[in-house]
Amino acid sequence: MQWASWSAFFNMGGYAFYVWFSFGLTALCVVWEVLALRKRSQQALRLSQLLAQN
Amino acid sequence: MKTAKKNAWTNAWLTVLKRDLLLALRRRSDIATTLFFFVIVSSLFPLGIGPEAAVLSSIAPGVLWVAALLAGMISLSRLFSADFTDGTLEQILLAPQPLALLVTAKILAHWLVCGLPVVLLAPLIGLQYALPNEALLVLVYSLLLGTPALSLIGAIGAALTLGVRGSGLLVALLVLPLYIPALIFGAGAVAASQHGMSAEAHLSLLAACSLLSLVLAPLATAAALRISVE
Amino acid sequence: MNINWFKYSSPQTFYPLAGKMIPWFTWLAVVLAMAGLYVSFAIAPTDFQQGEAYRIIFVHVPAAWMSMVIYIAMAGWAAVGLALNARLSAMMAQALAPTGAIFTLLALVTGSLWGKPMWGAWWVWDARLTSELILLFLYLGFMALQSSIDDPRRADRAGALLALVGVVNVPIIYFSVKWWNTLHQGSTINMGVAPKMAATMLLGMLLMALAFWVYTVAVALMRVRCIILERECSTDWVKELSTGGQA
Amino acid sequence: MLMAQGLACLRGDHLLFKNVGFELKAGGLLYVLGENGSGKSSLLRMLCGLLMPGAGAVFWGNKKIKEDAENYLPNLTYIGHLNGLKDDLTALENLQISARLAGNDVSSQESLAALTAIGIARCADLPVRVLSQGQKRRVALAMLWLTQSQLWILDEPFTALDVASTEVLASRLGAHMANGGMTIITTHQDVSISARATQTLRLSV
Repeated sequence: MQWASWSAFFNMGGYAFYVWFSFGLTALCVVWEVLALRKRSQQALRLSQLLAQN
Repeated sequence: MKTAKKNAWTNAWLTVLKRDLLLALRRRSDIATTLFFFVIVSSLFPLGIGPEAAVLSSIAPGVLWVAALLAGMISLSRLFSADFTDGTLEQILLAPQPLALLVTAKILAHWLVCGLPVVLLAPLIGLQYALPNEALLVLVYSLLLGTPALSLIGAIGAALTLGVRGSGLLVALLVLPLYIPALIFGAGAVAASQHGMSAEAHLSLLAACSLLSLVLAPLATAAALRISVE
Repeated sequence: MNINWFKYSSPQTFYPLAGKMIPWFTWLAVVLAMAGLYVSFAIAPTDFQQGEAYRIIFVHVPAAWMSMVIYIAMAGWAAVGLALNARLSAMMAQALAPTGAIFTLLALVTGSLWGKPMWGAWWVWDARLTSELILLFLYLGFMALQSSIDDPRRADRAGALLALVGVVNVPIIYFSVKWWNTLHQGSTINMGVAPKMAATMLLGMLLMALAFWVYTVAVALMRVRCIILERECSTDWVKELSTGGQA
Repeated sequence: MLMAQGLACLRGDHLLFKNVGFELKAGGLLYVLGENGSGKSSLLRMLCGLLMPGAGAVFWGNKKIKEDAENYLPNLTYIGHLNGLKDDLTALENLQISARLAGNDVSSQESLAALTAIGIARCADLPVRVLSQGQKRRVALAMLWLTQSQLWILDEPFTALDVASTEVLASRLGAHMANGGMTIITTHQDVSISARATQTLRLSV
């Protein structure tokens, strides 16, 4: 294991902001993309549902 | 039979070229607009940056090339759109000659009308930027070798955005990234001669860009026109 | 006789198939990402030059790889779509573009986050970052062109052609940027990965790249399902699907 | 011989027509009928090869026009609903350019004769910009007196024409068919055109 303690892990040798921001942003993009797609497919289904009823 | 075909191709090619030049002649203001745009854009930079000759001559290659590139680009949207709206584009598409060939005539006309005047005017603007004589000469060479590539690549963008809403801005978005190699080699050539180095490598790369686009761009433009006219 | 009609109906058969594949790819991506993160943070040693900041490469490099791979894949689907007039291929190309753009953006942002502590500047005109920036423009152009054409068939074909033109240009652009970079900056800045890289570092990067890859497949399948639904919203099978799902 | 098989036209996501087929032999005239928006113009553009069929194919002789454009296009004259004229050029210049593009190297006398035939010779040296709608249409149609191609595809040729020009055009079409030519035409007017064989095609989904 590389890290003496959890706080050392979170500190990232003083580069915490850069490292965690990079990984955080990536995670955020991934989550956002998946959620946005889920919403988009629901909207598409709702639209065709409306079309089916008319 | 073979020569007859070749003659027919040359005739059609010349017809398109002459037609576009004649149209440009009837609407001289269009040529003037491109030139004025080039002059104005390149005159704005000294006003924004300051009149120090050293600074100006160091930014001159980039500024003049970017200005030439933008001037060529704003005239692109006219390349096919007028023909598209009045239906003459359909005639060109239905001509028995290969479309890619006729497209080169249109692009050549566009270059003669919008590219060549800029090339000829560039040394005058270069004087405003305190460029030495040698660099002025290289500037003309680089524009002469590079602007055909700009017209050729630009034609693809113009054909793709034909009849699309907001096509003027869209053309910029599509075409400008593809202009980057020409910009780098063109401005690099002038900068190299300013620093007393040979510009030959840059110029030959620029010529290679133009040749490559001469081979590929008309084919892509023809395909794009067929897609857009549907 | 009319083979074309089969192609038109193929989105209908592909839709449920993609639905079945998505969970597999999603879980595979999660597992690979877990493994990749574990290797990158727990096993890979501290870099003696860059300290812990180098760990950014575990997202930066895979994102940069993916941005290029996706562009090539996009152009490949586009070429197939143009050559065979297959709608589904064009939809795949369209589905890949936003994910590619996101990875390009991530590569840019993480690159500049890595650059700041290393060179003290948020942005350096290094060859790789500049090329990524241009690649982002290419993605944006593709997406803008597709979204501004109303007729989906024309949008597919115009976008495909643009992707092909782009893919021919990418190597030329990359070469010219490299050339420009060596002329103007000498060799002071080289963003390449350190030559003496520990095997575990490479392993972490590969695992993360694989995770991104599988994630891309999953997301592209999700997006292609959305595109199918949107384009076919007035067909009977989609109507049936949407009302059947409710009941 | 022109033959169409199983043509279908998709515009956006809705189907304009499907399973359209016909066979047109030398001397034949084909009327394409249908309401506005039924895809008449699209069908004509498809027959020219400007529009890709959603399904089916068009054959000239026994080859698909898409694969044999080199032999098909010289035999085709298409006048669409747009006139294909440049506003800044004169009527004569426009006509000559159109003819040359189509592969006919015509002299200015021949072009002038064509303009005379459809009664618009006095506008020959005026820029098309100043002509009326009907005059522009006639300049475009003057092409039919210059072309030697066998197949004519005309989209609403009689629109904006006066009675006299309509008759002139109808007789020109009749002469073309008597010579073994073929014509495909859409029209709203009731014009009688003589042909060896007349067919009608009604477009509906």
